[in-house]
Amino acid sequence: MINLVREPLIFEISSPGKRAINWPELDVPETKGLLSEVPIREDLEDFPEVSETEITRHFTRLSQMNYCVDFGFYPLGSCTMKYNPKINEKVAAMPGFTLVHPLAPESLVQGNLRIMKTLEKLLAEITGMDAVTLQPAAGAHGELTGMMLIRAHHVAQGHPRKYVLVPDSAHGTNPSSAHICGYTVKEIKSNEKGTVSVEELVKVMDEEVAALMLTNPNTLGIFESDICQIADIVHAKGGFLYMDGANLNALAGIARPGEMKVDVLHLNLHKTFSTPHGGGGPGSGPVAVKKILSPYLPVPVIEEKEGYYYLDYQRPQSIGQVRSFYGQFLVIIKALSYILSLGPKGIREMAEIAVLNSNYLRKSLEGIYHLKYDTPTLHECVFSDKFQKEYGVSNLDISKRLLDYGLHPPTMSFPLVVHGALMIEPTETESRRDLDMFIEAMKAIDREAKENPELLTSAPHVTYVRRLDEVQAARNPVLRWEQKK
Amino acid sequence: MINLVREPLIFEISSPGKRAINWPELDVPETKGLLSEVPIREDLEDFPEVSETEITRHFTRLSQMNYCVDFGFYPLGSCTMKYNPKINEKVAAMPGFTLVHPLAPESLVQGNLRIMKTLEKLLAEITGMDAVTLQPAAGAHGELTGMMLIRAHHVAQGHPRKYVLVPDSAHGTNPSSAHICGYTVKEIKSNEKGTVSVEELVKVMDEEVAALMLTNPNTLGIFESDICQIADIVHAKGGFLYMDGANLNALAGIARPGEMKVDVLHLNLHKTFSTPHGGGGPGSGPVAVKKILSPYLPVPVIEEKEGYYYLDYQRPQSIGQVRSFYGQFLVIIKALSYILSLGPKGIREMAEIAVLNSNYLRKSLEGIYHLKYDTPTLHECVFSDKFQKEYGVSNLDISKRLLDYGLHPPTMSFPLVVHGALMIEPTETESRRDLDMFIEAMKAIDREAKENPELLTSAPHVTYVRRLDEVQAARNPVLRWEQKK
Amino acid sequence: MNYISISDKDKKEMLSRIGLNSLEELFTTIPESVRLKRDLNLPGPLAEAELLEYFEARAQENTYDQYLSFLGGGAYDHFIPAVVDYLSSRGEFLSPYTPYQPEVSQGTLQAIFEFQTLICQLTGLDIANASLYDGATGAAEAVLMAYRVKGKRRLLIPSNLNPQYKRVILTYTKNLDLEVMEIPYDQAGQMDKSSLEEALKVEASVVLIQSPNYFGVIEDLKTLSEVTHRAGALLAVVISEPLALGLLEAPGKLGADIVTGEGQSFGLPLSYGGPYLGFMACKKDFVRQLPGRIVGQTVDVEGRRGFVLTLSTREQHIRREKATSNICTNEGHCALRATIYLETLGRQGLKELAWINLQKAAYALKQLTSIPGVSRKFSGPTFNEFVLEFPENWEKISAALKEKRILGGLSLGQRYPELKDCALVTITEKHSRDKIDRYVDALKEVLR
Amino acid sequence: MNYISISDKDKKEMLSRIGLNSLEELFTTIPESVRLKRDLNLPGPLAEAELLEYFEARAQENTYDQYLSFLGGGAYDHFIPAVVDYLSSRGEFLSPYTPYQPEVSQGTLQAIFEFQTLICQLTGLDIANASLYDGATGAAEAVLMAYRVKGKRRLLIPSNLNPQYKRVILTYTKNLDLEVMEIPYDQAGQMDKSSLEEALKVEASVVLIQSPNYFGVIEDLKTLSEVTHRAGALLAVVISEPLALGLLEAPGKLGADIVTGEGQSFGLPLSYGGPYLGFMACKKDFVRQLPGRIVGQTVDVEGRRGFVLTLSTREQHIRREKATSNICTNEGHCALRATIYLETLGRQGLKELAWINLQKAAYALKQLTSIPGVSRKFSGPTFNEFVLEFPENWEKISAALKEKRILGGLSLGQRYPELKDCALVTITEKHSRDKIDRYVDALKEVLR
Ligand SMILES: Cc1ncc(COP(=O)(O)O)c(C=O)c1O
Ligand SMILES: Cc1ncc(COP(=O)(O)O)c(C=O)c1O
Repeated sequence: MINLVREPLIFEISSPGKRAINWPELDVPETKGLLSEVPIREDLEDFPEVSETEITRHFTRLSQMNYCVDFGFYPLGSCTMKYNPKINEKVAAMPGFTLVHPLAPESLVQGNLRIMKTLEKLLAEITGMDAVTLQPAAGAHGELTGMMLIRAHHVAQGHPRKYVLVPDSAHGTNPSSAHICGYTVKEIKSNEKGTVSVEELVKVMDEEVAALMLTNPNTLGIFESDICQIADIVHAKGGFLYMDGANLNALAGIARPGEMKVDVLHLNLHKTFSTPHGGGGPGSGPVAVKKILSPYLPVPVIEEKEGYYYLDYQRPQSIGQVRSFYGQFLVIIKALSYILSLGPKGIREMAEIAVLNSNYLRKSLEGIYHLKYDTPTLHECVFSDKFQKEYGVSNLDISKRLLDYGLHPPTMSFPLVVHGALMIEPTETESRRDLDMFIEAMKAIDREAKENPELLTSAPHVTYVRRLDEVQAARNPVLRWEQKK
Repeated sequence: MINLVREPLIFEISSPGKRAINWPELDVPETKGLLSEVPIREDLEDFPEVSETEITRHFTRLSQMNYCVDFGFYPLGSCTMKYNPKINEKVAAMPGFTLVHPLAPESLVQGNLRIMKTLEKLLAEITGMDAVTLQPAAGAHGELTGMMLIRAHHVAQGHPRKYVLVPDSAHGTNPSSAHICGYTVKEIKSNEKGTVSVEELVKVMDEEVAALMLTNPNTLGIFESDICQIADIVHAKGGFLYMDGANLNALAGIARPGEMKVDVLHLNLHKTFSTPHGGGGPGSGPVAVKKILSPYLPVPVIEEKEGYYYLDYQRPQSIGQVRSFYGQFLVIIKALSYILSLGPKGIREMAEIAVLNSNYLRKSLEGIYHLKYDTPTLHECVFSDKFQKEYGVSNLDISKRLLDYGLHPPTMSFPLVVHGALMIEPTETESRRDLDMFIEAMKAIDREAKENPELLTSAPHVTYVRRLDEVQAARNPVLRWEQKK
Repeated sequence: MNYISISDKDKKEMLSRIGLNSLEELFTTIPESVRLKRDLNLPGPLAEAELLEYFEARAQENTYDQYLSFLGGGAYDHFIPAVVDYLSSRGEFLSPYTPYQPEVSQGTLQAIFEFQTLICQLTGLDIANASLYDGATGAAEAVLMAYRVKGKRRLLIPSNLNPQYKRVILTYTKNLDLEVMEIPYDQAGQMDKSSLEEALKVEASVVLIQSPNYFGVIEDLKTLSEVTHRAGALLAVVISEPLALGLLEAPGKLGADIVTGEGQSFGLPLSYGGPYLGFMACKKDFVRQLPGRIVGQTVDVEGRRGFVLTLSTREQHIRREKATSNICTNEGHCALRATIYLETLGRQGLKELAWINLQKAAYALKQLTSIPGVSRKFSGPTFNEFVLEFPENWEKISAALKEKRILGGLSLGQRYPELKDCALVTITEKHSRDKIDRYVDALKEVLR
Repeated sequence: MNYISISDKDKKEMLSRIGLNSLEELFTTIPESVRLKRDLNLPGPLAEAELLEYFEARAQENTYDQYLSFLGGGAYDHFIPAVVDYLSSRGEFLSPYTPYQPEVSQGTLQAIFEFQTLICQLTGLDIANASLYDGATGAAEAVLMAYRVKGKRRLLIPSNLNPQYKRVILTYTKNLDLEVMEIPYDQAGQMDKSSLEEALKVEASVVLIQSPNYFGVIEDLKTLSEVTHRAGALLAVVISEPLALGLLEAPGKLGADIVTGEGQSFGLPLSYGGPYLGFMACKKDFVRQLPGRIVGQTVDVEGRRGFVLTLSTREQHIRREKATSNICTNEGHCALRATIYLETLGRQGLKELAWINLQKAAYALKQLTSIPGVSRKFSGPTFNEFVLEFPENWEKISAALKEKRILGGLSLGQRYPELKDCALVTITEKHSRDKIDRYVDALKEVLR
């Protein structure tokens, strides 16, 4: 329906005197003269005034302008855009969870604490690690927390060290998190297989290096087969191996980071464990550690004694708190629900089918789109626009054209090691029919690139808006609505 | 999004072995040999097999193909397509209501009984009638129930009578309901003002006429100003005045059928009282009666004694039961919630604004579209395509063209007294902006009719499907999917 | 909440465009004498927070949820997958009208087309309508339809028919000069065949059978169909627990001409009796007599598949008093819920669920009848409900069980005086073994 | 529920297309040595019905709902209109990723653009970002941002800052060679001005103020702003109860350069602490230093308005370690909820709600302090929470109230030993007069 109608901003619909909410009459005597010494707002001028009817229509229409997993295939690489089961939303919305104040006495929130402790334990088992904190609010926040744990250990050893190694294929949050933790980032180049070069690592690893941040499988979808050796090299110099666990969907039930000698990793519940991404969050980025780092975990730590759960703030070596309270509680519920619904066999199947789907796509598009690395891949694969570039068509054009086919494009912004990347992650929830539709669309677009490149460079054609001018947006920023005077 | 993708039938997505639900393991010992003497289904062949992912996508996509009140203006005449408040959905979904078995002992369902009794009382007050039954499942069902009450009374008097009078402008359910109640329908012609002709009524009214079924305001939106006189004429011959209350939105808080000497009427909760129509139901069609007809009300009747509510089946004169149990309980909750949220002033305002909006539309389109009757109207008005017919354009074409403007068309199928009708009912929940958008579209379409009639006769152009072949559908009925052999 | 989108300023400007000075003047066609001169005597307005409180208080007054319930008899407490509520509550499904404009209603129309297909698959018949009000009105519509087809004033219904359905049939037929005759049940709890044969010696339009019937007993449809058809009547089957169709042979395959029933089991909460979902299917030949809306497949001007309401010359908005039924608004959204439910369960899930119900009921039956004095009343095969006979009047036992917060079953004594010591006990997948055992233990205590 | 859409047949065919024989072979790049040779030791699988039971059991273990609670201090129990849950739970809002493809993400983008506008309107500043994790990380990001602007290693924070926020600031700054100094509060419960002036004699990047502060007291922002700006530092204001902005002058108008805070009050349930919503606004000049995503307006090739993520050269996916923050996934859906909530309340509703909170808290304060021995601790003006002083250690009183199923307020003694006889009491619109009176009565009994 939506293509037909241009939806204004709510402020443009607003008119004085309309309202969407009524409050009960004040049931206490009014006190006069309150706030008389305080500067008071004259008015909430230009704040919207609309009816509930208008609110509902506005957001119903806005919603219909969004592509989403509930609508279709969403192969955004590295984002693990799997289906979000509805039962998880239902349990997370139970008033017994949503109405609880975070500072309620522990004795009144045993259910919540048990949920969190249970998820910690299950994540520890899935990752093969010793302890878990659920506090971080998203993946990058988990990275920062993880790096802080590493730093805290080094500090405890007398010296925080200076550098953190990050492969050139890493997600941008890795260097950024290391930086915010006070480290200088040293990039290490990928080798011709698309993985970390052990030789190079040996060269740069020394006692000023606090850690190596490794993504595994890496952002090319390739498993870092030398990981144990890599860990040994890092450990030999007293460094830590940090693993970006955003790609755990490829490994869960198959292999455990703990057994790969990883010291600390974060998980993205909003990826691997199917909590909805919400158009940009909330996420949840638990951090799992080996024993050596557990004294530094953020407070409070959830403890259990004879079936009674409590929050332990008495952790003298703790890095402190990285956010208010205990974590993204409702997201935690959804992730736990997901894991329980799958069980051990289901978790393994999730990884198997994710990898199967990805390899099926890869096989089907090989030769048509360029694959820089022919190393086998797991849950995702990264093509490039090299073949299509000959016709003046970029990964951006291919992506925009996919929109005309009613499909969501792959990731383009990274990994930086592949120029013109098309990073495709189908996930296990996709059907063969959806995979085939995507394959057919990609093939058709390749043909179009040859026959009618203009069709691609001017795409999309049938979306609510056509290609948007991002340069103008940045050059001449309009970041809020303002009343025309 | 939806325009881009053709959504198959679920059966076409199905493939063997997929599933969207798991059941817990059987927790009792299995009994062998059950049903051994009974013919057992070999298989649920061709029943769908899909995952929850596929279910969600299928219905998300299907939903987006629907125009709806949550999306926009829906001026379908006689249908009172007002906004459906979300709080009503929330209260109706409370487990304390949804999980209750209808045959639960009365003592355990006092809340439910109180809700029903309360709504009965409020509807009696709004209509000015003496008693109400909530049992009927929709408007037509209410009509049938009402006619049965009338018949029961006549039977009790010794003679059921033979005829029921129905004006030619009435909704089709009126004659049909009278017929199913065993009556022969006599149509009475509208006069030049669009109302029932008192003279004609006098002519046909006699002691074989059981009742007159009158819609007020009638389906032209015109108030039957002679209603008291009409009632007197009918009553004088021992007949009853039945009022189709589907248009109560024009009267609530303004005037009461009870005071118009109406003997029995039905209400459409799914119209006047804002319960969502659900794409075709459930509705709810309570019937309100004067004392004379209350002995015949369907059983059970909800009674109250000293704050205790109970179901009374001991009503020897009752017509019996017209459906299972007590009515559309969840719909009843929503209607009660709506009435309570409005209060007396709000109910009146609802009628006032509904009539204001309708008159604003009428005034704005007068002269551009033909108005057969210039009698003042209340909550709706009926234009026709007479002017546009000159250019070969019908009400159907105008309606289909409105779809291209992202708007829902008016009612066309009745009243039969206006050829090429465009029956417009805006309701009170619409904003001036929405009314103006509709007015502008109607004006633009009138211009298009003159300048480019083909644009209309071939409309719609931008919907998910274009004009559908209804003749083929009826001539060559395909009423279910079947596996291609 | 506040739903009015017209501000005071709008009001003034709009009135002035119309040429009026006040809202009052909009109503001048209503005679003074009938105009209300006072405010309605209604409570409210309640703010949204107050509404919530009001309904929470009412829900609290319902104490049913504190009882372990074994009630069924036409309304069944089945598990509803979250996806059913989630998807069906989308505004695009809740807030449109009947799909009169097919080009912008393909969602509703395609869903109903799928619903019709599912009903055909379950019933084993050719065509199905888009829904009726409920099982009881479905039964009434079925016998009226058979009458339209056959023209005989005699309609045979079973005495083991759900009493609600029977009452509604009587209400509907009373004014139409029809004769409704009841066929008794036998020791198996099934329709008594010799009585039926006897009754059919006089021509009738239809024999209505409920299966599983009100006693939970599965009828011998094949034999009844032969008897019925031999006498030239139609066989109409009504079903109040259609979950049984996950296991039982489709009635259409056993000879039914019309199958109707209550779809509440398919994803509709109990909701104290409504809204529920009537469904109806029949043989192709009777399509012109089928009541209610029907969705059909067609093509648009570009040849693309689409769906429309069709065969509407059966309906009142075209045919007025000559319509097959007066039904207009039906139970569209309930049919949508049933569609999502059935497609979610799918081929495996529905079969499994039916099997689980069967097994649990068998377990409960065994455990309960192992209590001295408690026995199975009827010998016929059952699905998920059954009639038990107790050593004394059920009302007394029922009251004692209620003291223990158990609702042990439905009384039959009022409608069937011969069954005053009996109760109808219903088991679904929601009854864990533990719950069944609690019932057994409580009953033992009560009977001690 | 079951989410896998690949059947066994699909599996086989797909493997064969890939040229493999088994799923195992897909994982050959993983060295044998690290492959898991056993099943994970996890519970489950649980069927959907079992999951529901599991979480219902956990919810039952929470007994918080049996208590009348006056807890606040950074998390507030406000009424959430039904429309907020209804609309925000639509799949189109829940299930997309960050809007990297603007042409098919206009819904999310436009909603965030509206969110940014609302935050600017509330804070009185020029620009706002698309959200941060929560109020505490917002406070940390604010002081780091000020440091990027000003370059002075000294950061001044108030001792009446929410303790959670303080802890997070310390965690974030610890590794960055920054000096965080605490400014004490005065008798009014406000930041002590002379201490601030004294502290500002050494150059600092920022003075952070919480208002209303952790004691519920509204700070004198105007004066603090003058003091701060005179010393060349930036004024950053953090707010944990932004509902107060419905009544209080916008901090931006009183001199704040940066305003950040916790948006939980705006339509997010308490949810035991998360997900919540950090927001941040600042003056236009600092836009390049603002952390987090920003949505901007632009046009498409046909000149139609549209929205995109913009100014991303501040962000890690472009700038990697040189980004203004490492934040990537933020709290988009929470921001959407806040947007729906604020637009539903609108100009009147928000003002009224703030006024109701103010009035109810004033009533509670008056009633509670009318009890002998109970007094108001600080003289500064408050909004909807305040600190009370009791005749003995609060922990004792608190425990006695808990016996009566009342959670009377938050202890302050641990963080502020001088306030061990004090508690922070919070009132919202959800506290009916009756509930407040119940607290008063209970307290009277306890103190008797
Ligand atoms: C590989 C990788 N690491 C880290 C992140 C950061 O996670 P988040 O966006 O939850 O902060 C992402 C996601 O964007 C990612 O793909
Ligand atoms: C005037 C009038 N009467 C009766 C009805 C029948 O109501 P329902 O569709 O609820 O059966 C309608 C609605 O279609 C109507 O508009």
